Amino acid sequence: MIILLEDIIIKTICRLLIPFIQLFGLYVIAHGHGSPGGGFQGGCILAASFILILVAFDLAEAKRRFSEKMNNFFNSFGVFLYAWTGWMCLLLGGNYLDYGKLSKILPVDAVHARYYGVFAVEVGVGITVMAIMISIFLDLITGGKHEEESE
Amino acid sequence: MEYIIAKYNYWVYIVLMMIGFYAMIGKRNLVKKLLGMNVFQWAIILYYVSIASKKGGATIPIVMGAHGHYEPAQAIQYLNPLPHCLMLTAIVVGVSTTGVALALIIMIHRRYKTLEEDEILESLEAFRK
Amino acid sequence: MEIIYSSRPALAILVSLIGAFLILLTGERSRNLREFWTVLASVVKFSIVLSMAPLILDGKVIEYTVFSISPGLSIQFKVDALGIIFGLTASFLWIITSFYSIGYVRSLKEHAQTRYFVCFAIALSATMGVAFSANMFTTFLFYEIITVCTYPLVAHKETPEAIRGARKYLTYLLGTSIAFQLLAVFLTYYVSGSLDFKYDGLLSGAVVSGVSKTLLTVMFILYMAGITKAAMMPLHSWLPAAMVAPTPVSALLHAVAVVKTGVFVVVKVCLHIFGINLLTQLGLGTALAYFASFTIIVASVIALTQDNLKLRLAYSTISQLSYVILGVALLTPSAITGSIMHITLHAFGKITLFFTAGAIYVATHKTKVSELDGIGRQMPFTMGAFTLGALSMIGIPPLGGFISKWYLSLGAIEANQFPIIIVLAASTILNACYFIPIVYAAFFKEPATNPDPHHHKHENSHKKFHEAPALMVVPLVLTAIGALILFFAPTFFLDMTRIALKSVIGGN
Amino acid sequence: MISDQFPALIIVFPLIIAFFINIVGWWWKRPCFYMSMLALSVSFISAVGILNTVISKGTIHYRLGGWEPPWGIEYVVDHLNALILVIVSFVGLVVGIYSKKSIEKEISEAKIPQFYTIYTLLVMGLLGMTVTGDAFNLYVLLEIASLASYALIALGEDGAPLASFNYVIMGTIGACFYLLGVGYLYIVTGSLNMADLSQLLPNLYHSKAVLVAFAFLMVGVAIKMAFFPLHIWLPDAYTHAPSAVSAFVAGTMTKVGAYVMIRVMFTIFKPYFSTEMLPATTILGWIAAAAMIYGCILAIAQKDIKRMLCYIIIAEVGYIVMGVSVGNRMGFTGAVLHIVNDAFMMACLFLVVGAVYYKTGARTIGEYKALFKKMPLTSGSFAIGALSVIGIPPTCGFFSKWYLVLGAINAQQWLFAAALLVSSLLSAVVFFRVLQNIFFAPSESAHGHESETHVEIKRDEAPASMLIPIFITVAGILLLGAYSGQIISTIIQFTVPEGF
Repeated sequence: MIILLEDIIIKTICRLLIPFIQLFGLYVIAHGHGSPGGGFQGGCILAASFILILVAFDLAEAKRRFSEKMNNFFNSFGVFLYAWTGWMCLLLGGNYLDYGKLSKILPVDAVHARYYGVFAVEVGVGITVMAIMISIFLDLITGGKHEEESE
Repeated sequence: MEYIIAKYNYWVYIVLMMIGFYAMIGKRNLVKKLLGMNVFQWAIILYYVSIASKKGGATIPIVMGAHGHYEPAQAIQYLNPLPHCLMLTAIVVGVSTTGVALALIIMIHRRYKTLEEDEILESLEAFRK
Repeated sequence: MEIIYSSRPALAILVSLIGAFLILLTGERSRNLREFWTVLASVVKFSIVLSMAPLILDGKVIEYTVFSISPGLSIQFKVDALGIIFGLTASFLWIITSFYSIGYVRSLKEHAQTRYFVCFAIALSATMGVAFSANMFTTFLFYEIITVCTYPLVAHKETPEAIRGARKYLTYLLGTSIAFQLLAVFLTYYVSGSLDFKYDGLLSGAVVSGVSKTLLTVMFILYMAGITKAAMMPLHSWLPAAMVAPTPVSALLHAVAVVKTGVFVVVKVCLHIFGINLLTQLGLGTALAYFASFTIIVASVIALTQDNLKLRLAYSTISQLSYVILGVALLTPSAITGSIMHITLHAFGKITLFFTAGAIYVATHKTKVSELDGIGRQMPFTMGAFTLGALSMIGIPPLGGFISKWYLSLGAIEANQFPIIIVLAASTILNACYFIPIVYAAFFKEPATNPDPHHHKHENSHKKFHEAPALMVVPLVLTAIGALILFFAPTFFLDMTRIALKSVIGGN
Repeated sequence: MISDQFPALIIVFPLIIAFFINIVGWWWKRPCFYMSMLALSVSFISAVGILNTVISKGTIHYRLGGWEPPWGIEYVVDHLNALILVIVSFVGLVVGIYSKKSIEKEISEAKIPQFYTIYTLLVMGLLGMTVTGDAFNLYVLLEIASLASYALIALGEDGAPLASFNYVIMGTIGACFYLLGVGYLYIVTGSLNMADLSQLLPNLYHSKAVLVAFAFLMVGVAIKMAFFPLHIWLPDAYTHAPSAVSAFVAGTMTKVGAYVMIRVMFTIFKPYFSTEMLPATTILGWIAAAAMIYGCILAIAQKDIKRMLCYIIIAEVGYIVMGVSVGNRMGFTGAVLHIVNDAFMMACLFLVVGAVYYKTGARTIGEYKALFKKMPLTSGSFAIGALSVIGIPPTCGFFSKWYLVLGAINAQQWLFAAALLVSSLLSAVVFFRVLQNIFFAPSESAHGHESETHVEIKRDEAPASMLIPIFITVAGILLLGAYSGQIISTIIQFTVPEGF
């Protein structure tokens, strides 16, 4: 059972903190290929911000901000983004995930194309990790019942 | 003794692994089994990470300097990044496994109202009869 | 030896498979059409087999490879004299049995007739497959198919007793063939790298090329233990157990197709896998001969004690099958002639006997020997045929059985095996002991006025003349006459046997 | 050329579609099945294309992202995995078609999109395990496949979650052991690429770390492939899974496990390490012999048909391992052929059992009485599958046994040959018990047909979408038997490792 903490301090602090956590998450994702970090870590941080909302407020509020369907869409969409980046390389005549080939459609040379390719993949990973973490958390706290309720 | 201390990372991981293994085999409570499984997995992850380490203040491999002028790091200065990358994947796998296992535990609890394996088996037997 | 490549052997096998398919399609919707397919398939099959006979008589061999699975492992047919003798016998008797079966199942209103006819047709296909196979692999394949598709026939009645019998049948046949025969086949392949039947024996060069004699002996024992269809003691008890089957099944399958497949494979293994020379060298022939002799005598003695007519016939079959094995085991030309002839001659005699047993059951519902008093007056044709069949079994001229016994005795003399001659004589006497009393009782004893209330609904069985339906009586009379004809005109079969023999012994 | 991309396509396409199914399924449930089948068809076509290329041009190397092998992940497809790719994707497709009706009945409608998502992922994971040439990548794909199978098995009836949980525990131990083994190999060589490893390892064969690595790898794989005595998770898990799931996992998962074992023993390590330096193959051979007998004996003891088949799988895994362990050409050929054959045999039997369950709800041998009258086609298919498991000639099971026994005889391992034959006999006992019930219902009255009043049993066959997959597997059993010679001469003989 979720214990609802009706505490103004916690709510306010969370409200203040969450944008920064999310920004940090995005930063980690965006710089994952040049420094420590990346999609996994960034995704986890983003998910943590959402979980914080859930802990500080309640399930209904959390769902209002980020609906179950949306979450489900994102968890597939991230993988889709990843796979599709690889797929583009394949369509452009390279091997799967051969980002260098992306230079054919991007206005940059092969080295930078690789850079952006990795970035796209990291974004995909980040989205998926976030969505999956959230959905694991949601499933566990509700015992998997929330989907059935929402229908 | 020297031998043990020199390879202490191995000992740690083996001890952890055995603790996990014991919990998985010996405990009858499903959640305890799951915890054992986690300890087991993390022991291996620890082991992987430990083999990547180096003496002498080596650090994470970062392309030195800001954007614009690259100064490649020397091999001696950084840790082997590959095991870390591998473990990143292994952690994800571990999390997913834990997630699936927890979901299963919830299902089991919903159906049998208990998480003790013996009691579940009993009620299964009773159901068959 | 001239080799002709022709698909006729494959066609002969295919014909009854197609027949089985058509029977299945027709099903219970139109019984007449279904039975028509059975008869048609059997006639066509016989004509195909017959059409090959002249070629074989000219000393040619027909070969056909269906496909090869790997080198030395192929489904291949080779029709030679030995195969055609068996093939002709089985396919000819199938025609007769088809008519008989129709009469039998219709008068007893059997259930699951479609399954019955389908399995029958498949069994015959597989029998042809064994007869015409060119290597041990093909033989084994069809051997197993026979086992599997006759299993429903044995269990046909679906009573607990029938199921038990069928289970025993399957356990013995399938179990031994997987455990022993298959192992022997593997070893053969391991030793020689091939499984093709060769006239001088596939393994004839094995000893020279350094294969240990122990291994060869073990292989031979495995083969003999594995080919349980030949019903050699002590692995014979499936045959009496299988007598729960409907009589036509017992008749064709357990007088012709199944058991004859067994002895046929034994003959093939002895002559074409091991070869006469090797068997002589290893001294296995004599050992097998004594084993067979033991079976002959013991089975005959057991037959004496059986009151159930079909069981008595079954034990008689066990003993007669060992004649064939005995002949081959003696390894002399005359003995082999006798044994090959006996495959055909015994088939005619024994099928007649089984047919009569079925006819008696259909007409009077009697199954016991002790109930047959005076039945000869009631069913003169049936019992007449029975007499002919019994005399043929005993080996009294002018009936076919005499010829094979004659050659067997000659062979025993050639081989200087005096004890074997005594065995043959003793078994003849025993045969007489268990058949003649039936004939005597049937014709000369007064029918017991049966107060048993169980029989009151068969009151008509006390009528003066009450034969089984014509569809049953005609076939059994035909086979009896066949046994008679074979004595007077054995030329065709003798010629065939000589060709078969020449190919085996001709070399030396 | 798109054909050059087949090794990537075979995995990536189902991967993308799987998540697409998940998105679409949220709003619209009907097309999920068709999308899944589309993905699996593309995989199957790619697999056939790969096999074709491999046969004509030899081994394919595919570098993901264009990185050079020791650093990047490389997909290597030779004759062995090309064959297994075709089998896995084919069985996946066939069972997928079958699953439409059976799943609709067995799980709640809301879960159907998720089912197809996970099913597609499962097939993709198994294909990935087969296609990859990288030891760590194999671990990841192994876990993808395993996670998918945990989830699918848990969808089953009562008892499934617990069975699945135990499978999670056992499966994780197996995967972790595999991971540890890879870790040790990485320490001593610094490489994860299988081809690279096999180049680097021979100089290190006497290192204890390598021995430990080998042991961990073998134990890990043995758990995943349910090799006796590490099989305990299998009977529970496969028995309680939904019919379609058990048909697919029974047909392919243990087989892919066996494939991984072959890779570990003969690609990562050189054959002489596995066969001569260590007594590994001898030990494996003995355990395999025990597995064959044990599996069949326990199968005899079962009343539940699905459970009975599960024990048969354990015996079949024993066959494969034995073929590998005798260490000669014949035995290895038999093992690979048996991987192929067994995939079809097991799929066929489980599909039949599922169809019967769908129509009648029958699960135990006793309930199969007189099934033939009700479902003649299904029963006939069961008979053919059973005959193939026993090893009766025209079916494919005979031919793999043929090579296995010859392999054992060639290696002078008479006891292995004997164990094989005994296990065939025992499986004959197992199946004829069922067949007898299917074809003849022993009537209670002793008088048999005369006094019997037949209770007319109506013919009531399974729907066509279930029957056709069953027929396809039956046809597969017969055709694999007929063409086993061609399969061996064009494909399997090239899979035999050098030195055999």
